[in-house]
Amino acid sequence: MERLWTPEEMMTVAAARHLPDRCICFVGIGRPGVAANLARATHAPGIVLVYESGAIGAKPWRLPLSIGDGELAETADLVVSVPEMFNYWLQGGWIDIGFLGAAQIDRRGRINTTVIGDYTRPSVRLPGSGGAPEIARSSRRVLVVASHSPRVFVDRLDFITSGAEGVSAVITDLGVLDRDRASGELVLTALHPGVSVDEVRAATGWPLRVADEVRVSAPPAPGELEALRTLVARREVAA
Amino acid sequence: MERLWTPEEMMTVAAARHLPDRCICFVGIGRPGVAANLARATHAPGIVLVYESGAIGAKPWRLPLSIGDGELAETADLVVSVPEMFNYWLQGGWIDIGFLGAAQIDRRGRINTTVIGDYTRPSVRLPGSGGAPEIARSSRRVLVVASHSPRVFVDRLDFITSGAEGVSAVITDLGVLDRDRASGELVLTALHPGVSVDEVRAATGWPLRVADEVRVSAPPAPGELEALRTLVARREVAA
Amino acid sequence: MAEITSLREAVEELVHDGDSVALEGFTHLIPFAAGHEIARQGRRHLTLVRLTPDVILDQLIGVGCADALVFSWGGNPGVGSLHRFRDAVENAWPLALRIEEFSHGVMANRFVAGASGLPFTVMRGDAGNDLVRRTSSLAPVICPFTGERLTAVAALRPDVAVVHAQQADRRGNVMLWGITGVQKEAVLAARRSIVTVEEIVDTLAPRPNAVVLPTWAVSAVAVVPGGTHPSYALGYSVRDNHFYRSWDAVSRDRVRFRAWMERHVLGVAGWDEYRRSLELGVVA
Amino acid sequence: MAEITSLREAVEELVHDGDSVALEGFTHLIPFAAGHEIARQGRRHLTLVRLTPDVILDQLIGVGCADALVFSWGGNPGVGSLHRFRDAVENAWPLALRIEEFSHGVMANRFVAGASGLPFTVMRGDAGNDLVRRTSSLAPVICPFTGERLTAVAALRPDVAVVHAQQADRRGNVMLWGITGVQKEAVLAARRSIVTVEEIVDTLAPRPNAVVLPTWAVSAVAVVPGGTHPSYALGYSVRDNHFYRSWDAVSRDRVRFRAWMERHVLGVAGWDEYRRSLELGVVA
Repeated sequence: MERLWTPEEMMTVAAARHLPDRCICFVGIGRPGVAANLARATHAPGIVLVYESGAIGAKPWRLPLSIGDGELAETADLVVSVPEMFNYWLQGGWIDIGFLGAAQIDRRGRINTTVIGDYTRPSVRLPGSGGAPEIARSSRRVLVVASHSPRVFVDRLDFITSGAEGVSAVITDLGVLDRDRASGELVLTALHPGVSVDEVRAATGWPLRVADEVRVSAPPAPGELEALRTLVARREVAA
Repeated sequence: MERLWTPEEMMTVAAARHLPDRCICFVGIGRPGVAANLARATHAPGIVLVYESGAIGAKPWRLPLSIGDGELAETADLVVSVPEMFNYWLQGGWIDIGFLGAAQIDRRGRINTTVIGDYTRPSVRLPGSGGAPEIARSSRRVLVVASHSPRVFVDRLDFITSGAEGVSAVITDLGVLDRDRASGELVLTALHPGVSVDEVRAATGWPLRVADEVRVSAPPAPGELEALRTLVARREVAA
Repeated sequence: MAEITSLREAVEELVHDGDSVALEGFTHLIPFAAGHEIARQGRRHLTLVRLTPDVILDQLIGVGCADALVFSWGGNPGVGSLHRFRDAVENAWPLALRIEEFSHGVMANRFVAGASGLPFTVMRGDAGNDLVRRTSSLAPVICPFTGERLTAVAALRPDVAVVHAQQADRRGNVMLWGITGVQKEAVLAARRSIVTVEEIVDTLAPRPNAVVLPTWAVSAVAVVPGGTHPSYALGYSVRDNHFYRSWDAVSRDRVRFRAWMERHVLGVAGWDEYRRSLELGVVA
Repeated sequence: MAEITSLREAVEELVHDGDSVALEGFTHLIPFAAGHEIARQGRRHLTLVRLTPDVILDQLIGVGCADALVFSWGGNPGVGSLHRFRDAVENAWPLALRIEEFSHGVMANRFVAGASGLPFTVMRGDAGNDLVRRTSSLAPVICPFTGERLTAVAALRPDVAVVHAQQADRRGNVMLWGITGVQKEAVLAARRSIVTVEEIVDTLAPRPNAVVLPTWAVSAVAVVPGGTHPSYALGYSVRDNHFYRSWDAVSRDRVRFRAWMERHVLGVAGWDEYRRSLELGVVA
């Protein structure tokens, strides 16, 4: 059967579904912004999107290219300074879900967005931590959205940008990993339609544990796909 | 010769003269507000009045009864929160002159505005410190305006509300005491017209040191008196 | 999400005997109506928290709501003493009042630490000060970079914060403006919060110097127009300086104070009746 | 009192070789014109400070102005890498670049400590994080009240802060609004400051979400309309996302980057000529 959606779209839709309506969601830079705005456009019209630039309750019509686009401030319930954002709203404990991307992630759900290779002589210098360590530390739940490949899902991080408690769940283009409370390890709990456990194992840089019961994600509903494509098209047009 | 002004008026005028034009002046509660606004109405039109309620650069037309009157905010260059006022503007080191009142003051220029008598069983419970400890600590110079009497100028404070570096000068209804850098002691350096050294000594609760040369304050100029009385009258009318 | 409710229900539900209750508003926007409702409902053993106790805490202390007071400046601004506060401290009338007092900067930073989810924050301290000997909420801390000795101030996390704002929208988002004091910090530091507002509007039009509290950061919103009297709400009312001046005589005498409170606060049904009782001209 | 002057004179007078220079503006209001002027005047051995280096520091690093960078997120927002930053870190081209990096919250609080006249401030820390091992500006600190282990972050006090604002008045009071980032903290923490503005107005009309910097807290104000391009100034311009996208290709190649900088920045007389040079259509 021919699919009418891409794995990237499936990933974004699955990530969006993880965001309950009315939750307070701190939206990290990159992919999380697409999924969070898709949630707001579909099942979660009451979601509160919080951007590290200071916008709280932002309701952008188009996907912002940067997390500091003017539309975020103009549509927000309030705009605060960066120190206030990190001290009062994030560290103060108001965030339900911290939503992040990652360049590397390990089996304990720790994240690297700093360097590939040695820190002092990196083969690839990545952007660095941004707000991720604080988002990961202070949100009640932490979700990560990332493409599934052995380059990303590594046995050993080159650098721990954000460690400590780690993430609750990782949504990829192949399925969903949830962090097992007892072992603290990421475990495969859902496959996207048409993906096999072996495929996921092959794309994971450590011996991946698989849950006793693995769900299969519902494919993107027509409404979800349409909303996602509208969002993406608006970004392209506006740019 | 009959005087056309009261000792209280002389005190306020002398205090106002201590405020240079364009200085950044943190205005404590009570008497300092009258003198600071008199300075602004006379020789110091460019003085920047800072009130602990958050008003920076306030330009009230009438004397405010409280330091949080609406007119202070409405005429200010900026209004900030109380934490920002104390952290960024005061502790951050922007204040040239901190201007305070006092219930008791000792020879070292320390202040009590907390209790008369024992702390746990006070004979008089005073309002307490307010912002005075921070104003005294963080301003480049600290001025106090207070009525001269042995009840106020005491040998031993009942409570040290604001200690540490102490005040630079005290302007009273009898004259001016300046803090001697070497000894750290308040020394009589000026007498208001018609006041004798003995009068000041009698009104001071410790053996007062007198400077080698004691100036005599110029009496209030007609312009100063008129400006002061206009300010006070406006407060009465507005109340 | 804030519940939009009556002030009576908000106080019934959210303020309990024994709570620590911060009523904030720096001269401006003092939540008098909520204070009266707490008195009317007869709350006891409260720890009252407020930088400047003002007449509102004079009233609550005088009727015996409070066991303790955490504050930094307890006067009647521009007038003089708070006589009920003094009577409680000097003579334990009507009850002994434990006090814990600080400077304004310390109180503000105690709220900042609470709002920031921290157990403490740091300030420059004042070694030669007697205040530090009267509290366990200040302690020395050494800068690990410079070796300087600074002062650690313990976080304040009241059970309830009570503030007054000019407006809320229908979802319970709150906006206040003008002199905004430490209200944001008090609400964010507290476990629960009550906001009385002048009015509910369809949309909170952005305004200069406004503090917005999102509905999910507030427990309850109650509409009480003029609910700050004798304080004021910028854009809605002016400070009743005459009331503050006349409070001096009313509060100086225990019997007169009790009678005043009975007539205007304890014996009325609510805020509207308080305002009407004052119009009959009985303050001074 | 801020001096109202030309950008050239402000940079000549206030930015010296070897200075630490914070150029702030969180996506919004990035002071590109001032950055170009610093490059054009050939400043060397700077320690550049900025939460999000963005294209502006990519340019300054790429022409060799900087020995060191203090930052928290070094990417081209929404596009990808900053190639000049990467080339400096990965290959020491054109110069070796010492880096000191933090998270956004730490950087923000380092400015807060500086603005507050403190040597450090306190945050909740992250024990399992490699960042802490790469800096001497983070250290553990124990809460004297609870015994909790927290993180002390050292104050940042740059020699110069450079920001862009929408307006100044004739006395040099400055107002900016929209996303205000950490500009207030950066200016108050710095020893000197330069503010470029879109325009000078007679009166700064109060506005929602505005930050006002009084004239006595600013060293110099220079009028540079559009001086944030390709960033934006709310109410005056929109973000040039096309520029940010095309910067990827321009900056990827050393030769092309140098040529671009010569033509549009180093070889022009000032900001007006930069804008005109871009209109000739040479970005991508």
